[in-house]
Amino acid sequence: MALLSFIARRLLQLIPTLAFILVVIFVLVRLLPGDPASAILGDRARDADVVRINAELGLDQPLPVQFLVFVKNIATGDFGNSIHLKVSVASLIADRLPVTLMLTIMAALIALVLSVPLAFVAATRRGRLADNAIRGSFQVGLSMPVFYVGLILLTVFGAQLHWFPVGGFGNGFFDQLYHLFLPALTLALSLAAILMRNLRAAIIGVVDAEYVDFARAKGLRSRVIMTRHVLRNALISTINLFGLQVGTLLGGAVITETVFAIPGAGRLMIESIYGRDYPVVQGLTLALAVVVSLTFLLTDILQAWLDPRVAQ
Amino acid sequence: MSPAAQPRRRRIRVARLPLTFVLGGLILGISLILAVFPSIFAPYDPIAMDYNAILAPPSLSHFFGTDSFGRDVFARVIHAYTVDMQIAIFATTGPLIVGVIVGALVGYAGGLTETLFGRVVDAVISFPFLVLVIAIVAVLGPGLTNMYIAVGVIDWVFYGRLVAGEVKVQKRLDYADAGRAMGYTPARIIFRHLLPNAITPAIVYWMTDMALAILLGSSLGYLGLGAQPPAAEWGVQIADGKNFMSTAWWISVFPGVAIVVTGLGFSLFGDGLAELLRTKR
Amino acid sequence: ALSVERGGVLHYGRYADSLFLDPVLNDANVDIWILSNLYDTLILPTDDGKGLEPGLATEWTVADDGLSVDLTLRKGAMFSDGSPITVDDVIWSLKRAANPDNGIWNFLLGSVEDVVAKGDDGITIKLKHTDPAILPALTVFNTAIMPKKQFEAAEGDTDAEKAKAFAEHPVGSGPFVLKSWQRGSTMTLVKNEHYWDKGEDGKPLPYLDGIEFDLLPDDATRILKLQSGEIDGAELIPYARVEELKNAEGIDMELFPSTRVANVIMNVRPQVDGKDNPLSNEKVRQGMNYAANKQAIIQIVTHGVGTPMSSYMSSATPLHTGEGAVYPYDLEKAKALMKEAGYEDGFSTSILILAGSQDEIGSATALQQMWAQIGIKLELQQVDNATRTQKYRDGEFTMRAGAWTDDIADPNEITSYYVYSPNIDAVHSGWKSEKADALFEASQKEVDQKKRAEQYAEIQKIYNATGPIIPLYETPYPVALRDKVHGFLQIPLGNNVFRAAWMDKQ
Amino acid sequence: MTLGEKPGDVPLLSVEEVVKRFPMPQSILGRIAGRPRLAVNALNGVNLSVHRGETVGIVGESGCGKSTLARCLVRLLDPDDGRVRFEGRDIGELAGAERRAFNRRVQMIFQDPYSSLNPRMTVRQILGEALSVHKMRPRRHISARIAELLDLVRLPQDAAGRYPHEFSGGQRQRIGIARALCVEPDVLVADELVSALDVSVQAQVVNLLLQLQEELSLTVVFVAHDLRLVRHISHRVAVMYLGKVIEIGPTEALFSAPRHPYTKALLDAAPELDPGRRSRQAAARGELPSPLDLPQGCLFNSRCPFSFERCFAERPLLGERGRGHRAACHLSEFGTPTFVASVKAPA
Amino acid sequence: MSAVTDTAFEPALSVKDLTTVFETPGGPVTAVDAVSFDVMPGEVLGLVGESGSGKSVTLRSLMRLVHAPGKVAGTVLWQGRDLLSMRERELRRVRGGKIAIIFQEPTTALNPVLTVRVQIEENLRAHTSLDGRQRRARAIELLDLVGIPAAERRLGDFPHQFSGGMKQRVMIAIALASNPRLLLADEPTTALDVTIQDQILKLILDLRDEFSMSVVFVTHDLGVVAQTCDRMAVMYAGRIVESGSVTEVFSEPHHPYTRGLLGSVPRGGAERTLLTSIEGTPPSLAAIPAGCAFHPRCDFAVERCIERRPALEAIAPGRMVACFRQADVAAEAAAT
Ligand SMILES: Nc1ncnc2c1ncn2[C@@H]1O[C@H](COP(=O)(O)OP(=O)(O)OP(=O)(O)O)[C@@H](O)[C@H]1O
Ligand SMILES: Nc1ncnc2c1ncn2[C@@H]1O[C@H](COP(=O)(O)OP(=O)(O)OP(=O)(O)O)[C@@H](O)[C@H]1O
Ligand SMILES: [Mg+2]
Ligand SMILES: [Mg+2]
Repeated sequence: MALLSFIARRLLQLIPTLAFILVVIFVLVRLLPGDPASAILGDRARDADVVRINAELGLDQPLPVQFLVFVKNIATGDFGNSIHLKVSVASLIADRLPVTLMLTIMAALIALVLSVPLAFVAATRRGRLADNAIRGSFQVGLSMPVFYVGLILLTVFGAQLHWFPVGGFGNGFFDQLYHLFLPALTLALSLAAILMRNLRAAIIGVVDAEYVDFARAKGLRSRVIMTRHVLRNALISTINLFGLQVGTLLGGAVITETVFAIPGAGRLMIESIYGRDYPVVQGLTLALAVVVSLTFLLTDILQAWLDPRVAQ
Repeated sequence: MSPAAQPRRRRIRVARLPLTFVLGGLILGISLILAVFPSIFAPYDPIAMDYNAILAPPSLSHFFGTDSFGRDVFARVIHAYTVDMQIAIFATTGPLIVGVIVGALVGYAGGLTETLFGRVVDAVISFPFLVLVIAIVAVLGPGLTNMYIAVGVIDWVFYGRLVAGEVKVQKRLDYADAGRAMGYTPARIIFRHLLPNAITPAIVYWMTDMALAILLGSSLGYLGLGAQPPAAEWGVQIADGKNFMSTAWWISVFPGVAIVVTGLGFSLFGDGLAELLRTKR
Repeated sequence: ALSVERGGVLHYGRYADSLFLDPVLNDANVDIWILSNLYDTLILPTDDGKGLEPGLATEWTVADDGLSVDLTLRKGAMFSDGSPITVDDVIWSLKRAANPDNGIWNFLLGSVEDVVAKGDDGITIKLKHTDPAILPALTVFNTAIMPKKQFEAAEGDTDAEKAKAFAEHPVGSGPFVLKSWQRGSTMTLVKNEHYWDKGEDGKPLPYLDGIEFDLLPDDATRILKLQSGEIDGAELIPYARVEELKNAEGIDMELFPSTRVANVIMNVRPQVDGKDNPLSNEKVRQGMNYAANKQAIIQIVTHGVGTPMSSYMSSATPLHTGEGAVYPYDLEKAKALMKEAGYEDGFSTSILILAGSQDEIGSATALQQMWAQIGIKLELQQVDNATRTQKYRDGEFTMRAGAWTDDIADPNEITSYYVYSPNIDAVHSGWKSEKADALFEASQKEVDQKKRAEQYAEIQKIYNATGPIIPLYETPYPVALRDKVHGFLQIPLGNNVFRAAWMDKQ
Repeated sequence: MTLGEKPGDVPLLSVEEVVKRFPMPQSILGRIAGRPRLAVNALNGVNLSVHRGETVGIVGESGCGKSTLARCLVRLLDPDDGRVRFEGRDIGELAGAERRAFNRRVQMIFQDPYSSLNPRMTVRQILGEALSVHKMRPRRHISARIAELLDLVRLPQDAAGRYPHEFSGGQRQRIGIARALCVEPDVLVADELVSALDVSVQAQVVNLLLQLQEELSLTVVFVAHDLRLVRHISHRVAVMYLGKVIEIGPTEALFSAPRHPYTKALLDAAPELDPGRRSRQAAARGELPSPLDLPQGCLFNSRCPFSFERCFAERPLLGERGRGHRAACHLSEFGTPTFVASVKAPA
Repeated sequence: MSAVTDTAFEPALSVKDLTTVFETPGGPVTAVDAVSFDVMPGEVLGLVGESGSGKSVTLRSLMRLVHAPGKVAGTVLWQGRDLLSMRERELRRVRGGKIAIIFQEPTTALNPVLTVRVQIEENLRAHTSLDGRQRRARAIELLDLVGIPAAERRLGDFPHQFSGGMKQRVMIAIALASNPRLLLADEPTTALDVTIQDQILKLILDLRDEFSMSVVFVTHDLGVVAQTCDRMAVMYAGRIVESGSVTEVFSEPHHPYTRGLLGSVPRGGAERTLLTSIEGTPPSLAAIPAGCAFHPRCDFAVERCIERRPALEAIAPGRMVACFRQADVAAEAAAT
């Protein structure tokens, strides 16, 4: 019950957030120098062509009018058509967003799989060789530019060892998972490092907690103590951080998708910004914001579930 | 009355400093020296091209080899310290200051202000970070200054959030009430009493943030939105070397090492600082 | 010699996806360079890009007065859906292409007054005036023949809407047919069973069962994928990697001749941003040209792949004249010219380059060094394409990097943009030569090839001496193929021709 | 030396029907649904007066509103209803210089020696700040005054340059006292001043407080839950339960003959120092009811072994039960109730 | 001890020379220094002393619950076996099964994210062979036993849904789950109100009687000791300085520290007079004064006290003191 009203409250909070984003992105895209017509026509554009195309797109209207039209369309679920690709933004999002979601979900999972056990090892061997080795290598992962890591992974595991395809996006779910592994790993490294750091600190904080001593005093096995008592409590703050990092992760997909030639929303976003494809930028931003917000909500629920005090 | 039995800790002795702090400080100190006086350490002009020594492998005359323009990679890595340390500092200091001030005020005021701030934070972090930075840089035009602005527009909320939360905690402690009971003004209580106790997480995050800024700088460099050529910047250098990974690895590997080492420096220093600044009660 | 083998799907790595597969309404190289695989034109360009070959028309004659062209259509030619290509389709297609409201390519057919049927297997194109480029224009993608009925049956009310729907499932008469297209990822073409041409073995072309275009935007990834054998060809290999791939086992590094030129365009208006503009001084421009060591730039930027330009147009463009670099490197001369112009101490200026473009960054960086010798401080400004376009359209730039590729086997296209000021102010530079303008106008109607060549020689002389550009280099199209691939061609106009491509069977 | 509540004698500090509620955070949904907003009823009509020079002790269980009352006294909290008067003036109406003067004259000392001092300021900074903000001394005399203050609270002189974490708990409480004293106040409100300290150190601080009160003729409001301690230092004692004073009176009278069953239960529950006097019967049953939802009638009725019908219907008033001794209990309204007999004699 | 085994005289727990040292950056800290004591079956032993005197560390050391930089030495005999050298697996059986511990702060000692039921049942799972239904029944029984109303309904609640006193009861219920023979109670009532403290103390005593457990009761409140314990040991700076039956120690303290402690507590009758406090502050364990650790605060201190550390010696059966001047102290105490 408490959880339900908590979720309802968070959903209500989403509305002003999305409204704010809507306004910001609308203004932002219109502040971009240049217009769709010059972006499309480039060098060869003649003035008449530019004027004609901008009028076709309704960009000769005053800004407030454009905004109203935009809001009205959004309200009716119409995101408009892509200026460059000449297809509806909704279908583009439906095409591209799932790919990015798949990539980021996979990256998130990889990051968790990497960081949770290793944070555990590091925290329990605090100050010893294993700890330093783990922290050191994660630090390297955190410090390397994504495109560089991506290329190295592609060269080694793709071109040389042939374990994974060199970029691209396969056909069929499992083939796609297979294609996405390296990019997801690339994307996961920095998140894994951040999570590892946080979780390690959290575990160190929790291991000394009195309730852990109390659990020990009950004569429980250390595996039970570590999972039920230590990990669960340590994960609470880490999950919060994880939620906060989703936006960064989606952002990171921009470069990963370029390097690995994945037809995702990140690359589409960049191409659309460069192409001044206003409807796509607007629609996609909104979609991404919804995704991020829902992830926040999800991590909040997870946190509330892990920590019954939160929902109160 | 006998004086406190605890040993006094007036002067900070180096031996007492956390090892991470010393190591991190050492790395950052050297980085800063390189950043301020690159020419002393760099044997060549970082932008001078030698058409006769294009893509030369590392040797005694070019420690780290040369790039596709015949520029000395060592000199460029050294000179990049200037740019990258500048990125680290300039991209994050503004957000730090703004975020800390706003966060402190919001945390102290609470109530509606806090709710509003919460919505702004939600909205800002709901944008995919890099995408928003790219969009803003595209609006303002590429270059470091605009990158700082773009980062700043977003980044301050992270500091604000941290500080607001911490101030809220501190505000409930008795010493804050002691100040209010004394009749001190809110400004004095916020900035003189609460903030010094609330700022540590922000400072520690700042260290991480500086490392992340360098990384972001390199990502933007890859997209051509960061440091402008011919300036040497590690990310740009790595991007330059991308086409030569198999034929001239040295172009990208050495700046890569520099990024990792500097990142390590920030991270260690941050950990050490956290330990050092931990409030003793 | 090798005998061709049939079958197989060729995987080809592209740097960017196509946008819109309509021959008339498209606007980017990513479309036009592959359109000829889907849509056939009446006349085909020869492999060197300069001559003409029969396409859907088997014969053509230009009337003696030069005011009309008769073409005979190929018998039995069919669209990919098996329907016959009729005179109606041809007339409708050409008129659509010539309609000034359609797209940005209609100027190539600016001289067309009308297209009418001539019997049931021929057409006559009536011209407003003589047009020496009318035949080459019929090789260009926008004059491709489309099935009128199918187009009009497509969903939508306006031509633009119909085009949108049609382009999703295009029907043409090129050697291949679009089978599926996952935007941003892959585009799959299959063999057109109804293609008219025959191969070496006497059976219908194409040899391949199909082509798969894989979108690989990152250069390094594209090459890695080729090296790992996952694709059979990769376009736009960075010049830096050409040498490496030439030596790589199993890979054919092809450098197809092209009409591509790279240059720097200067704003020559007397004032820019309210300040006096040194670039308006011819001598300054010449000095800067002499101070630019093109050979070095070719080394640095193209890694020796490029060649110096001997005119503003590519040496592969018909009617090109000139030999050796336009301005051979001569620092002394440059200094003297600068002194003469009153800029002995140089000045500060800037150049717009495309963000992330290694070539432009390379050229600009090198120029920055070179011009420092004559006291010019050059600031590099990276911007994205739309911003750059906006800036130079508004005249808010001093210099910018530029590049050009012909779409038609005639010098008129590049000249109309670069030289002929009434069009777009000579690539927005503000440069103007009345004499060159007059020569161009005359050449557009001059049917005497020799006279026309003279006119062009004169235009090039004027432009090269006083024009607003620093010609940098010409480069071929670097395409890397697995060595089992044969018969693939990229013609100087950029078209990727897969018609006669074939692959060894393992 | 009990100071009675003589009529006509204007108290230095007086609390009149003070009510304080802390609203619970409410969800947007709840607000839309128009659900009533829950609130912690921390103070429910408290009356109390403090006379010049006396020490009034306030006792009660955790959560009964002692600290909230203390905070209302120094205007760290503003009451929702009722008034706090200082020298007859409603302190809620003070502003500007008057308010600053009030802040100076009524000082508070806090419970937690660990959180009540700013960990990033030295003792000199802590004291110096108060001195200079209130312009107690010209700048050049501040050091000398700090030295005096350290002497006053029996701290070594070199303490000035040190940070709070370098002191023991007892020393920290002295710093807190010095901070309160440096502005030369009339009233000290001490909230659980020694609760966090060890017994041996507790005694030192209590002694110091007693001495200072004599020397500086301070008025003290001493809030604590330790009955022995409150009894030791107060002239008068007020017992609070669920945000109300349920009994108040001169220390002797209240401890020897409590007129409220709750006071009695408190006294019984406090462990005796005499190992010989053990009982195996718990003194009070149950726990404090939730302050979110106050009981009808007498607030103590749910735990009172003597409660009868009236206790559930009518909330007893704080009525006179002897000289300056008042209690809010229906039972003790007429004569001495039976439970008083079982009160332990003082040890 | 003679070979005759009389269980009544056999201590349930026998601690010998328990020493716990923490290696800190500032040097070794001896938190517990050669502490020895016995706990008889069914007896409540009080362990008193000021904050930081090593009471908690002593208890934790018994159960091997001391954290990383801490090293424990000595012997802790439980039914003839040394807990300190026992294998981890065997120790697990003793912990929570035979010996249970409860802490001062129920808020920090109960895991905030697990329901009370889980926290009780995990003990049962570890030490009994009850099945799921039986465990649940036992959990309800335990909550009933410690006086939590509507036990069945509250089983699924989380710790934060209980008040402080209730949490303490829950902790006691957990400790009692497997019928331990010895209960180690580390200030279980310090955080509670007097009325609740009263209830809890009585609960522990009742349970002691019912299950004839032994109890080690750590506290710094002498009143609590007087009300609940049979014997007591006074700790100062990590050592036991005096022990004996509660009545004897209260009526006739032999150590100046014990005496000071008793004097610091206000007793009725002498209101608003100065208390007889012990001056100074307890020493930091990293810098324990040489000789008798108490000498800087001691009114009786003489030369000897500064030079040597007095040993804990028996002065009467069951009565031990570590003071050179214990006789003078006792005499003066009797005089006042
Ligand atoms: N700022 C606040 N917000 C909400 N509730 C509060 C606040 N301050 C106090 N309360 C509540 O008011 C009631 C009275 O609290 P108060 O601190 O005055 O009690 P107390 O008698 O001082 O208790 P303790 O002995 O534990 O200090 C408690 O239920 C408490 O939870
Ligand atoms: N992990 C540790 N590292 C260093 N010293 C420690 C550690 N744990 C405890 N100590 C020291 O051991 C001493 C004894 O602590 P302990 O908790 O046993 O005191 P206590 O008698 O229980 O006090 P309290 O009444 O405050 O609970 C303390 O002075 C403390 O500083
Ligand atoms: Mg309180
Ligand atoms: Mg303890």
